[in-house]
Amino acid sequence: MMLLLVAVLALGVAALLSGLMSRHDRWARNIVIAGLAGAAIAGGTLVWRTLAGQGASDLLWPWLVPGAVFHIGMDSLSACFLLLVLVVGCCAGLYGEGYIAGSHGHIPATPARFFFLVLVGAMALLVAARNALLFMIAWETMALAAFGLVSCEHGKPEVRKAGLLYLLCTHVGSLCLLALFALLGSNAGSLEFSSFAAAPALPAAERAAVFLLALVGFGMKAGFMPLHIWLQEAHPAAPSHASAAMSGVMIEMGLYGLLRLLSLLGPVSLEAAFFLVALGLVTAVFGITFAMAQRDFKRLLAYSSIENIGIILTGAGLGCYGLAKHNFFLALLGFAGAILHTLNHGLFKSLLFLSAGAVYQAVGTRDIEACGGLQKRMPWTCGLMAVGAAAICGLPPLNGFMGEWLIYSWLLRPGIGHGIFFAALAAAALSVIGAFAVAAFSKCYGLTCLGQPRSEGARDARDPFWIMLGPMALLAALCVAIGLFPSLALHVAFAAASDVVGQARLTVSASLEEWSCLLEVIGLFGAGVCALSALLWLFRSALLRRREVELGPTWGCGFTAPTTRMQYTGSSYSMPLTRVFAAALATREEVHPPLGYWPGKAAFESRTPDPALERWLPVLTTKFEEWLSLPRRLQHGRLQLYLLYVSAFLVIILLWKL
Amino acid sequence: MIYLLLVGAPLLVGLLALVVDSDERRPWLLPFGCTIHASIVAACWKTLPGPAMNGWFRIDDLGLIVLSLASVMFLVCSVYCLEYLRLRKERRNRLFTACLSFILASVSLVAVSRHMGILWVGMEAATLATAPLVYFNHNEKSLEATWKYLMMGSLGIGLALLGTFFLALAAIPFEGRGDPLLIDTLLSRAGTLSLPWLKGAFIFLLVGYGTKMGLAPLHSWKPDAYGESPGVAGAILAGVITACPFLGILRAFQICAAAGLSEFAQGLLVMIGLLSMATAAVFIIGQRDFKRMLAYSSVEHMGILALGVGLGPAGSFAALLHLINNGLTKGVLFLSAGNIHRAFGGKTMDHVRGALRRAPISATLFLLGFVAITGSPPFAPFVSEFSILRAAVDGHRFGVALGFVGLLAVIFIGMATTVLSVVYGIPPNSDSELSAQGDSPLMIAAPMVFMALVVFLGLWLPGRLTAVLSGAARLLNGGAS
Amino acid sequence: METLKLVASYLVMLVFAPPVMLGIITKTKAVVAGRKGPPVLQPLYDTLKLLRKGAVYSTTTTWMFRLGPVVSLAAVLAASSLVPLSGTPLISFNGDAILFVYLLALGRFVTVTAALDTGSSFEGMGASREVAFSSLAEPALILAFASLAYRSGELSLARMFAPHGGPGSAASAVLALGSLFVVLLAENSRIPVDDPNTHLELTMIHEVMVLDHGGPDLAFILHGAGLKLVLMASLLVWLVLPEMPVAGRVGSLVLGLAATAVVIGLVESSMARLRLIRVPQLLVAAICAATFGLILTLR
Amino acid sequence: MGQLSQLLLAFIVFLSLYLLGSSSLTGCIKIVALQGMCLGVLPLTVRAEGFHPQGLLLAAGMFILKGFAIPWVLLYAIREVKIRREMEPMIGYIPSLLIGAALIGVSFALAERLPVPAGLRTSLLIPVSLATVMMGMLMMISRFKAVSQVIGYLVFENGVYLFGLAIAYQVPWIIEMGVLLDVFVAVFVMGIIINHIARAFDSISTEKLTRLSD
Repeated sequence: MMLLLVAVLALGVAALLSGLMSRHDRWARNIVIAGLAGAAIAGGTLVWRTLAGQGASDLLWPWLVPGAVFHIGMDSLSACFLLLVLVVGCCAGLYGEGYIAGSHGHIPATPARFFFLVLVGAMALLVAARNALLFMIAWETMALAAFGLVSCEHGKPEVRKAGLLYLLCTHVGSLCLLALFALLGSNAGSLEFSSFAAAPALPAAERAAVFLLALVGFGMKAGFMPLHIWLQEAHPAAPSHASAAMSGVMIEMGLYGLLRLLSLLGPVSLEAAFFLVALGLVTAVFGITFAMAQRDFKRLLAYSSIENIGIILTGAGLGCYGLAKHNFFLALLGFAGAILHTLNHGLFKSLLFLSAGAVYQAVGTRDIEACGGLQKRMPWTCGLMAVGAAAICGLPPLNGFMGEWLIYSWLLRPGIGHGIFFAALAAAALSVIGAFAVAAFSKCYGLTCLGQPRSEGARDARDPFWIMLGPMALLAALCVAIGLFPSLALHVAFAAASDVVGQARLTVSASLEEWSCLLEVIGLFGAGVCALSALLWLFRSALLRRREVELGPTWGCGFTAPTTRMQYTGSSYSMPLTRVFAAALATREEVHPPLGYWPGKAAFESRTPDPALERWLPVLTTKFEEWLSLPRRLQHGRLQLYLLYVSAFLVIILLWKL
Repeated sequence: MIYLLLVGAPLLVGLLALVVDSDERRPWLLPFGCTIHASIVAACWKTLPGPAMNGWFRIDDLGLIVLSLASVMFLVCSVYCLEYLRLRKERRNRLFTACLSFILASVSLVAVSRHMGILWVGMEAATLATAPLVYFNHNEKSLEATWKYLMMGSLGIGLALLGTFFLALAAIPFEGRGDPLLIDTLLSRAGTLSLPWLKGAFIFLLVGYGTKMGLAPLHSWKPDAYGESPGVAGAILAGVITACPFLGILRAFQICAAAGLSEFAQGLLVMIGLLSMATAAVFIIGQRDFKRMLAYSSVEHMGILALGVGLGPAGSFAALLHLINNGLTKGVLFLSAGNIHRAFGGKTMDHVRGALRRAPISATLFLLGFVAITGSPPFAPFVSEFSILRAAVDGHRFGVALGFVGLLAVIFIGMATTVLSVVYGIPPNSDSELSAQGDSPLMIAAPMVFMALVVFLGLWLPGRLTAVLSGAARLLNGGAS
Repeated sequence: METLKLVASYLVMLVFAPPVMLGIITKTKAVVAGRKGPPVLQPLYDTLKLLRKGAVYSTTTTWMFRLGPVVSLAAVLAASSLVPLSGTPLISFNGDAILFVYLLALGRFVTVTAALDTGSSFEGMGASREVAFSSLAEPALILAFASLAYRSGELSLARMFAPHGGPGSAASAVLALGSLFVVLLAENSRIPVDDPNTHLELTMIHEVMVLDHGGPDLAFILHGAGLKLVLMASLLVWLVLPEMPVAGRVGSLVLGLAATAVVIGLVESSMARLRLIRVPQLLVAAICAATFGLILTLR
Repeated sequence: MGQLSQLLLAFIVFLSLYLLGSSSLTGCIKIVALQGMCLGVLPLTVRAEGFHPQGLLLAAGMFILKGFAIPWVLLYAIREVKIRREMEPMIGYIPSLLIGAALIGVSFALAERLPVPAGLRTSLLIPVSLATVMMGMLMMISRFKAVSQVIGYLVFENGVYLFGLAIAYQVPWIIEMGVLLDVFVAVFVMGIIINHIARAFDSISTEKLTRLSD
């Protein structure tokens, strides 16, 4: 358990030192790298030991804060998430050094480094916390560090807006969590997680309250629709390595919280489980639909995070269904799917954000319509982005498919989903989500990296240095590795899921064997696809060796003077689908069609605002403002009336109470 | 003897300040006097002195808390004053310096007195001594603020006096035998008090001292006074001078609890507490003047204090802890706000943007203080506010808990909007000739010390302090002193 | 020995079934139109000719463009191993249906990106239509699979697409069949969704995506497309066709495929291409049919 | 001597009513001085056991401070103000008189609710003091001129002091003196502030003092 403390301390000390060393950039960089490395080693050992079954005993120190005990522990669930934190944290941190250097002072180095390390450290502590107060402290530190990262470039108004929005959302969430823990604590008599588990069951009303509070508190962080409003604003605003960490790990912490709570409080009701599944699907469909419609590729990625969170939540909901039915096998499968997808999402989403960041830095814009032709100019970045895009679409030879396949099997495999109607519908929804993901990410990758450059910036873009490429490559390698040899990841996921379900390892292992076999078969399939492609590639090159291979312009279908501006744009690419969902998307379009016989300049501008943020929320806020304007008149500056308030209040109380 | 020192030492320093005739050297009296005072208080912590002057003076746990808070706040603020008064050469600082010392003296008097009459006298003295601080800037606005402060303060203090007399009348039944305003007498004979008069007394004391404390709807003077006085005065007002009337209310509550009226008193306190939070929320939303915003935040936290005491033993403990936390955090906020105010020469969002660029450290402290005061871990106010929430939930007062959390959320939204737009962004007219003024060493050292204390108390509550706090909480809820 | 025979027959099917099936379709259309039409093996000849040709690559393109045809063919080949092409599939496990769907998706992804790699606005247009329509076709496919899986009690193509008896299953099977047939038309860009041998780029979907491909690449793509058609068609066949005593499993499959080809030909010659706006409606109709079939299954 | 105290109390109420009705500032100051003197005499008449030295001392201090010192401060404060009349108060004179009358009724009603403390020769003390307190508040609320507000505060204070008489024999006289001193200092400070207001706005009307608001 000391190992965890070492890891956290390494990060914290590195954070402080890098803050003090702000004058000497190279020192600060080395400190950051050293801190990350130390944390990786210590934490990695701990994770390894825990997953190997030789878990360390809890660390329990008295703490002179009312209700608090410094109590940290490690089980497979924690270890699983700690693994994610460390991998993504270290990759993003390393990349960040290159990114900060490459931003030429746009990104203030000191806060970016400091807050990033604090963020990682807080998350590492969070997953180990076994006391509500400690949990909350870690949680809030994480949230505030993320806020610091989001508002790094606070010179830009949109960044300020995003930072404010994020801060408000996260604080409202934290308040819900405080209420939640107060409720549980009053029932259990202490703020220890163990005592929550031991406490007598709450009355129905309070149970419902706990469920709602947890859903809002954790959901605000995870970004369940419609609590996602901060997400698509904050992720583009933050520096890319930060958004990678936030989107790859931090929002998953919301799910960790839910799972932890489940492991403590036991099964939820059947209705609640159905609700969770429905919420997950709605979130996912919403997220991917809006992802398709975006022009800013970091916004697109943010929306796709919402989608993936939705998928994970669906898995968790299925697990809850199993718990509610007291069918541990079902529960195990659902949670395992959710956790496996969480791991995968952490990997490929951070990979995508990192490559997107590299593109942003090279091209100088996040607008898909202004990119293009980058694959010739920055081949490494674009190649890695292609891997990420394929993975996030859940395409077989890569890791994205595994978690989704588990969830599909839950839903469709007879004897598991019990042929429940909602299961089949959910499967259909999942398939829609998958297909839309292909649409969205063929757009994100294809139109950003392929074709011809649409802007000056894109024309002379270059690949970044190894310090940025290395972490991306590592993440991509992990994606492929899990895709080809999934059984190890599956074991981790099952171990974690067994902690959620509360089943002993033995009962797990029986079902685990079958599933790991199946997944290995799928992994072999992926390998087979790769092998076949290799063969065909050789065959093709063998054929072409003896023939002449010429180069020429792309065939313009008879049009003689094509320009790069005439390429198909992102908006037009996603148009056939966005048209279908026009009512839901409510894309704002500004059209100046060419008029007259000799048309002058024509223009087309489209933007898809977030409905929750820009359509539903304002309704509430304006109402609220109207309310407030009335009592505000009371502070009008007339002393006489102030005195009148005092005496009137006095008289009222006298008449009322005396 | 020690009481004489506690009250007399600052008093003498103040008189000395009136005599000394050099604006450069005079301010140095402040840290001097405060150090003496602090050392005496430290001695009190070592051994709690017994009663003196036929029981009129004695320090119990409640008094000790207020006394120590005042001592610490004054010690740090006096260091700040050195630099501040050096920068404000154009003003004579005779009255300012003297009044600060007088305030310390009268606050100590309030803290150590066991006699409601003496307590009142000290309170009135503190009120009057504060007026020159508010009027320090000598412009029309500060004049208006001072006038309002004086009138409302006097009305409140007068009502408090009426309440005190009511208390004495409630004690008529044990005619002749002992001083009817001596707290110990009242407590020991609480059973025989005549309840109607006692109720009346509590109501008058609550409204009277509540006006001084700034509970809604009695708070109207607060934004003006806090907004127009210099930052250091704001810190003293919000941190120390609110604590005295709160002590007065606590004394009254103590007697009510002993007489078996705790239900009645708690009901009133919870009501007025929630009302204050709601009022603060209304005015904090969309507040463009960050010093007025701090004033309303102070209203909010006075409400939280009242609410906490209204929630029984656990709540009282949390409230007393919050008294300390709020004082220290307000110290950070007002001092850093004062620096920002001076760095920009304005205190509304129209003039002040991007403080992080012009006065980086002060702005950072301001931001941190905001995060702390709104109850985010790992800062001290989080602990106390969470404990109050727990107290509410433990007592199954779910409505109260809901209101508490909801209002906290609304207030956070309001404050965040203002604070962030002050701290972040790009300064309006980027001529940084002022920026030198923004962060001068002593003037950021003081709020830094407060910040350190806030973080420390948030992560580690010393055992002795916990003991004192719980002792005070026991006193409040009918325990023997 | 058994496995050897199995693999051999598989290879035969993989190589010959696609061109033959395409040939039969064109032949049928020609006959209905009263023409003689090209020989049935013409597609095979084309493929072989293409394999012997050189290639012209656009200067815009990158390795993605060259990778596209290869991987898409590989994906379809891999998927084919799950389908009982020669009576029994090479590989079959519980849940391979999902794998099948996603392998097709992989093929689509690489084809689309390869098309985008050329930077030609026409191919971009085709790509966008492809992803749009297939993302409406996929739920129909999954729903149909779902009802079949529940009916057969296992989520593997081999079991799902074996003739079943049982009450209510006939109706649901018919509905599943209908939706699958629509999906087949859409996925393989046949009329009424797309017209494989139109020559107006603005209206094409699949063909326009491969405008720039030539030589072996084009051969791969064409063969892959044909194989995809064969796979889905054979699924349909196994769904409806009882095993024929005389022909054995393989024979009956071959006959069934021929029949399907004829049917497709008839459909193509009997109706015209839909307007692109109308296509989603057709697919949504397919989804509804599949859902209804599912309800019937679960009843 | 009960009769005398009754008379004095009645006179005090009458004076406060008169204050509510009068407009001339200097007049008001003189009236309030008179009220202060009455207060000074009153303790000698109210208590059963009559004189004792500290009582005399208090009375003397009372008489001097409230009767001469405080009025002098106020007059000093407004010496350089031209307009010496409260032109149009927020609540007119007639209405404020009526309200005053109503307040007297209310205070008697309130006093009914409270048990009369033993040892008082007259039961009039408490209702009268309450009434005076309320009328003082009313005056603070209803007047615009800063000075009239201070006068209102003084009336209010007098009411509170009256109340204090009810327990004067129990509260140590030092504290009484402290209270008295505090009140004096308060008025002194107010006087200074009024003086500043008069210089800053060259009028002592508080209507200009409404700039700070939300």
